[in-house]
Amino acid sequence: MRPVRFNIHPKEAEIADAIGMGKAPDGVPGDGFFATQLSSVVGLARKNSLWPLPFATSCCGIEFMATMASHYDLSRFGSERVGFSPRQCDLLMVMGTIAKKMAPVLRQVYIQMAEPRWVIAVGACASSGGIFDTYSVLQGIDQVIPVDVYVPGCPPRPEAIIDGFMKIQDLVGQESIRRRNSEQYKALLNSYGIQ
Amino acid sequence: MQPLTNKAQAVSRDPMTFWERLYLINIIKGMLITFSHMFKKQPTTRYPEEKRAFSPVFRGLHVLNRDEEGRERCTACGLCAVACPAEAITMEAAEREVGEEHLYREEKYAAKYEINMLRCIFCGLCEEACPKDAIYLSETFAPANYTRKGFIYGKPDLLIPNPMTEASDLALARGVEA
Amino acid sequence: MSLTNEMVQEKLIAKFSDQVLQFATSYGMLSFESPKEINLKVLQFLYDEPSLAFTFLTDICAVNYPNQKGAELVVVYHLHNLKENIRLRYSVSTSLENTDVYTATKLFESANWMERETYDFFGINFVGHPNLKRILNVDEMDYFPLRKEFPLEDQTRIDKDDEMFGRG
Amino acid sequence: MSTVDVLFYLLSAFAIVSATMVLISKNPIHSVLWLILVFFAISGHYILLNAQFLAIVNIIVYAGAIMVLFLFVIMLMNIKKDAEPQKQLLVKLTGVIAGGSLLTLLIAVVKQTAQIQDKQVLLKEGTIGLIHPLGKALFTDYVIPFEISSILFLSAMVGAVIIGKK
Amino acid sequence: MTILAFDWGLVIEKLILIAVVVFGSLGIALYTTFGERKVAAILQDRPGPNRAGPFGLLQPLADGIKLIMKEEIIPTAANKWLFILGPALAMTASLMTCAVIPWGSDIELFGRKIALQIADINIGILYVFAVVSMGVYGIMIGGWASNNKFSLMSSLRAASQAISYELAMGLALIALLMTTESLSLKTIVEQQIQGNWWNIVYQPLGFLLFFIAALAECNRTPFDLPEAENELNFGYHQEYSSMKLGFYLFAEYINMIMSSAIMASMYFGGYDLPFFDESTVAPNIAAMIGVGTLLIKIVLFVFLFMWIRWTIPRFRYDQLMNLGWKTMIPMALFNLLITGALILANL
Amino acid sequence: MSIQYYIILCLTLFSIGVVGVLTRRNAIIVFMCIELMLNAVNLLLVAFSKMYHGAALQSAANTTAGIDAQIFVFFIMVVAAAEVSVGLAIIVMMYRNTHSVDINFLNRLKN
Amino acid sequence: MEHNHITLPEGSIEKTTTTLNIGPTHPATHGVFQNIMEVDGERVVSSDQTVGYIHRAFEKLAERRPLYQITTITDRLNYCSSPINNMGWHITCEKFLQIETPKRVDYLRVIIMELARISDHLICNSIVGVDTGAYTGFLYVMQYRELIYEIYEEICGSRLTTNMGRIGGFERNFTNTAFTKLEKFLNEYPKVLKEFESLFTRNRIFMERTQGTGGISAERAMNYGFTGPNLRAAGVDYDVRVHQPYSSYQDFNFTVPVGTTGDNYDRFLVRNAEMWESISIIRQAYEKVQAFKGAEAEVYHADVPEYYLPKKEDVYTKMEALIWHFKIIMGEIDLPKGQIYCPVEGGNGELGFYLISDGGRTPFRLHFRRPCFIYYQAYPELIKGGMLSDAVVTMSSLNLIAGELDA
Repeated sequence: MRPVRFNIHPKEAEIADAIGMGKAPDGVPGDGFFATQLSSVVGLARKNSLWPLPFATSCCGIEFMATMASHYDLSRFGSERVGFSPRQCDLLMVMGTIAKKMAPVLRQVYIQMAEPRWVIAVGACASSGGIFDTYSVLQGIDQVIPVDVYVPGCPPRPEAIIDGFMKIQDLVGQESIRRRNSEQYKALLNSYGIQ
Repeated sequence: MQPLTNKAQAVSRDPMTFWERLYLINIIKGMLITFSHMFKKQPTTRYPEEKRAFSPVFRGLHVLNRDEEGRERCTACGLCAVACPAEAITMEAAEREVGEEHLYREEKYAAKYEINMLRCIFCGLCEEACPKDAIYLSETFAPANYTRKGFIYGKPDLLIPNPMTEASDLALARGVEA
Repeated sequence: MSLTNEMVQEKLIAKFSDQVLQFATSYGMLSFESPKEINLKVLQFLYDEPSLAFTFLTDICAVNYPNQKGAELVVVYHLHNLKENIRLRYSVSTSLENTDVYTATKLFESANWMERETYDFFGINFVGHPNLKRILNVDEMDYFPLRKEFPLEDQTRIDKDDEMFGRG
Repeated sequence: MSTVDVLFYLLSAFAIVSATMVLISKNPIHSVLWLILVFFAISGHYILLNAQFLAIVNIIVYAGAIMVLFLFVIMLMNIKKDAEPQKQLLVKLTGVIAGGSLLTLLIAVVKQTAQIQDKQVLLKEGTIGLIHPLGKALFTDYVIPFEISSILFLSAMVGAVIIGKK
Repeated sequence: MTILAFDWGLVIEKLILIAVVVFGSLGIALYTTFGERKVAAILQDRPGPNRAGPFGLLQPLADGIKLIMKEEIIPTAANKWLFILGPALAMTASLMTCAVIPWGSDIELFGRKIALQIADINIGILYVFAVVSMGVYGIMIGGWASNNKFSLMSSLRAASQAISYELAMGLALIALLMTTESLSLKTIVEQQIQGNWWNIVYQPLGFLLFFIAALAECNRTPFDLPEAENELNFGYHQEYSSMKLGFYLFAEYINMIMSSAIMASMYFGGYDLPFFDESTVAPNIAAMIGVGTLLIKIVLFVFLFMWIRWTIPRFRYDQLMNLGWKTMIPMALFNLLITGALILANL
Repeated sequence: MSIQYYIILCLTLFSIGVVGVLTRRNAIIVFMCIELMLNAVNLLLVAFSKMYHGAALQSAANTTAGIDAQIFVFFIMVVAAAEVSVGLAIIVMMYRNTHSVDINFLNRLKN
Repeated sequence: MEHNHITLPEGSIEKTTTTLNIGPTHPATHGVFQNIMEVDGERVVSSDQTVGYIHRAFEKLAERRPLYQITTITDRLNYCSSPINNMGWHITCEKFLQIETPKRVDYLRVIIMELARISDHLICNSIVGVDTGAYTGFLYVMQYRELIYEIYEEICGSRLTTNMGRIGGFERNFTNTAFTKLEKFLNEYPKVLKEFESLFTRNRIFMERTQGTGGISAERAMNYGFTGPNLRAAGVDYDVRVHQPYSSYQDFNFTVPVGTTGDNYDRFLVRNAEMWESISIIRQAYEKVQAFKGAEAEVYHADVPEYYLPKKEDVYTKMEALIWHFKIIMGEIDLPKGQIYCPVEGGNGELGFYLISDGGRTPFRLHFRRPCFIYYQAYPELIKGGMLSDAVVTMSSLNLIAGELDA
């Protein structure tokens, strides 16, 4: 019998840790009042209209089906328009093992996506390679594209996927509309060799 | 192809009847089925607000057990790390010093005990492997995070509340209120 | 009349005399070996002979025995007679230097990818294969990963302390 | 100058410019689109002339069906820009000069024809362009040509299908 | 100078009407996207979008703002002008249909009698056909300009589908026109109000054919081949991002609304509320009731469209063509013959 | 509006069509130019119809004089549609056989 | 006379077909295959597949893991029906180690395996529905897959990659909740399956989309190494459960549904019929499980201290148990020498485990016979001459599971 049912101190996610969301460097003027208001309205709109691109390769994709289906219904968050066209989607959900053979494809899809774009790595394989510490598996997709949120689990329960999705929503809601033009963001992309 | 066994049974593959050829009958039938679903109870769990009860054996985040006096049970034997197919567990053993008896149950203890939740596949083999009643999985699923470093769970994150000093937290963890 | 392992063995010996060897039955399945040069003849015989009719190729794979000098690589065929419901394991061995083995694709369409996979993993060169190139791994790969001498782990992984349990 | 005059000149300019663009566009798709605009301009003229039925039919038949077919065929063949090697400049020049001469000649003839000097075109008024009189004429006086044209259509369809099937 | 010799009151009145109808259609289309998602959800035992605003009502606004703020991508290999022209054309063509739809009976404001119809052309139906036949250019050009094989394939599918089903649609309609003897939508609606029955009673087969053809013209399931996401990955608009994509999506919904409005006007009495005597209330209120009735009919039709979409599978290309040419057109001709015979017999 | 304007407009459009036929090599464009010429003729026919009708209205109020021209236009459209369906089919055939829509290429048929 | 004619795009002079690249992220490929198709209009002339986009080196990985850890790898083979893979692996080990399992364990395994088969077929058939354009049926049946997952969760604590069962039995006995949930599933599922069938099977659009497309003859299918529902749809009643019964399948009464033409419609019907058979098998197995009384009703593993972990209480208190525990976990038990090939009927067909041991502690070589991998090579032949849309439906009706295919 287990001693307790819950782990009551799972690690809290610090939004300041998110890539590119850290404090602006000194000397950069903050946005004006109007821009801030606009940012928050746009953020609110964006976070409620995240259209996912399911890059589902294996087990996690099956669990994503469960997330989309009636029992969990991701559409409640305004994101049931699942698209396979990178141009139209906002959120790249990488679910499942990404082998080294697949990595260039993934990168290509990411490059084709229109800004602003977010990436969520669902499951152990996509986030870190999981049990597949083998010659053919990419040890985490953050080696080829920047990742905004990692969801652990193999595969994560639908609740966990939704939890990750809500983390993305928090991130999207707080993002300044100017972030995608910032030097910081460009530097981030450059570090992945993406122009 | 003659049948290989006596259990074969052909599926029915009747040609379409006249009414079926008309498309409409079966389309309307299908539409009535979907229409009837409008009045069906939705099975949806509206997740952040509603939560579904997990099974008592659900394999979620790990916890490290203490005994009744609040001493850590882990003795750093390393069986869990060996059993882990994902090689997600890292630990460093240390000898218990004099005066630490109230902290650690055995003479050896894990000075560092880290689980990389991003590697972990929640297979439950560590729980099975533990000979000291020290590591368990819990019904909490592992939460998402923004960085990789947020997934290295050390001892403070894993240990259950001390029954001597944090009794209320322990009750919470036991699920009395939840 | 049901076919038994002994009958299969007799027929094979009658046909190929001492070229088929190492007959053994483990867990109810007959297994035998032959020199790799006659693998196609054996497969053809097993396929064509009406009383044997091993017409279903269950599996092809290879095994690497680094210690068997001169026969490091073994190609294993699993055949199945669906009517009599009897299975058979047949293997040929080849050395690391000369990995040529005749292909079974003329006989079984299913052998195509299985042989490609075997080539991909072990580098066995199936002579006469229509499209022998890597199937699962990237084309640029320059070694045969399932041979015993190559490491399993991804060499770029950084978040693991291998030293701990002697797995380094 | 009345509104109608303004509209006439605008539509005429529009038609001529579009027609010229059909000619000089390198990309066949652009040519098709410009030609559609020509048809719209001509339909506009029909409306000015109060030939409503013909205006709409012009759009439905020409712009809506025939040009879709052209577009379809061009897309099917995937003919791209610059795929067409130009004729020699001399040939082109000759073509333009020939066309220009023809135009000049005809205009000169028109200018000198006495019968049509000061003849006026009735704009906006007159009911013959409406659907009722047209229908009546079509199904009484012209019913035989109408039926013949339907046979023509049928044979064209059969012909197209046969050619396509080859 | 006679250029300015207009009836300025009429111009202003029409401009206001156009604005109201266009923005009304856009607003309705906006919420039709939401409706589609909700209907799909409810048919599929799930709640659907409900977290943006109360009951998720702000969902379409969120989508709109997001689409506007999204990066515009014009693929380098694409033809820039045509790439932009495609969605614009699709949107324009679908909006232009609303000009001839009678939204209600006349109202009186400031002493003017105002018809709730932008233009009562006496060849209204032909106008609708002309505009509808233009609509396919948006898809064709967009698909071609994307310079993507899937898009191109989708354009070709869209073109052939549109042309084929336009024929069946026209033939189905001619049978109706033989009974109404008018091409003006307003007259047709008035006739149904004056007469005892709606046209659906006289033309059930014609309506069925028209409805099926309308499904095909709007590219809705089971005829959504141009954007069959399982094969063509959204087809013609797969290279589009941002508001250009929004235009395409919008155009589809506006097409749906407009074809519903036309079906309601042609076969279901338009703004006629049955068993209700309009003369008992003030004309303006009666007109408003009429507008409401038409809107309800439109909503019901749109629901039907969605209901069908979320129930049945889609056709294959050759089956679609077979259905159009070998089933629908002969049936429409048959319907035409029957109608003609009946009219002759009555004479 | 004087008929001469219409005649000049139609002649211009017609001549543009002629020039197109003479200078372009792509069979489809040539074909399109022919359509343009047909349309110019159509427009002229309608203009003449209205000219005639206007003149006839002076004498009789209810005349349908000039309607023949519009009927002609209608028939021209019918013929054009038929012509396009066959013509495009031929072009597609030609493309399939020769992989070209170049009219000069058709010279090879001579040999 | 100039002889240069209009130049056409590169490659179009030589051929009249277009090359279409479907995948690897195209929706039709459900993720991870690439099909390069030559299409003439909409008709597929030829195609060429690329696989391996999620190759994970299972076989190499298995050479470094003790037997009990390999269960977690088998989970990820055919993830739609991972319990079958788990049980198949355990059955292989048990045969290899010559362990006799009690009947109750066999029956419990049958229940779980048939549930897994249902969830596998259910995904496949509903995806066929989605690919023909009807999305709703998919969501209806997915709700009931959720019930299956709840049963798994009750038994092993996980939903998809179950890691269920151990060599010799299960890691714990089935709880009453699990049985209650099973009953609930058995009561509700037939209704919804019937509803699903009436949405599709006799709908003319669906029939026309699937009949006569992607067909294959029995001979070709066997030559291509088809197994499972796809082979049965072609008319060969080969079923490992009947031919080589494992886990006491001989105790059950069921039929093997077969089709005639091997086309998509047959595959759909065969899978549906198999789901009905599975329900009946589960009912029988459940009755048999209920029939055990007394101590027998508590048996959930074979009594093999060398391979099955001792009870936790014993580990804490008894030295002998602790030693066995350490030996098993550390993987210090040497395996016997030998080779074994053991097939089970997976969701897609014959799932075989070819285990070679040289007497070490880990398998010397473990090869999986993955049915998907073998029959996917027939895909070009199946779709040749069909339309593009047929190719998509054929792909989904073959039930290609990338995890199994690429290993």
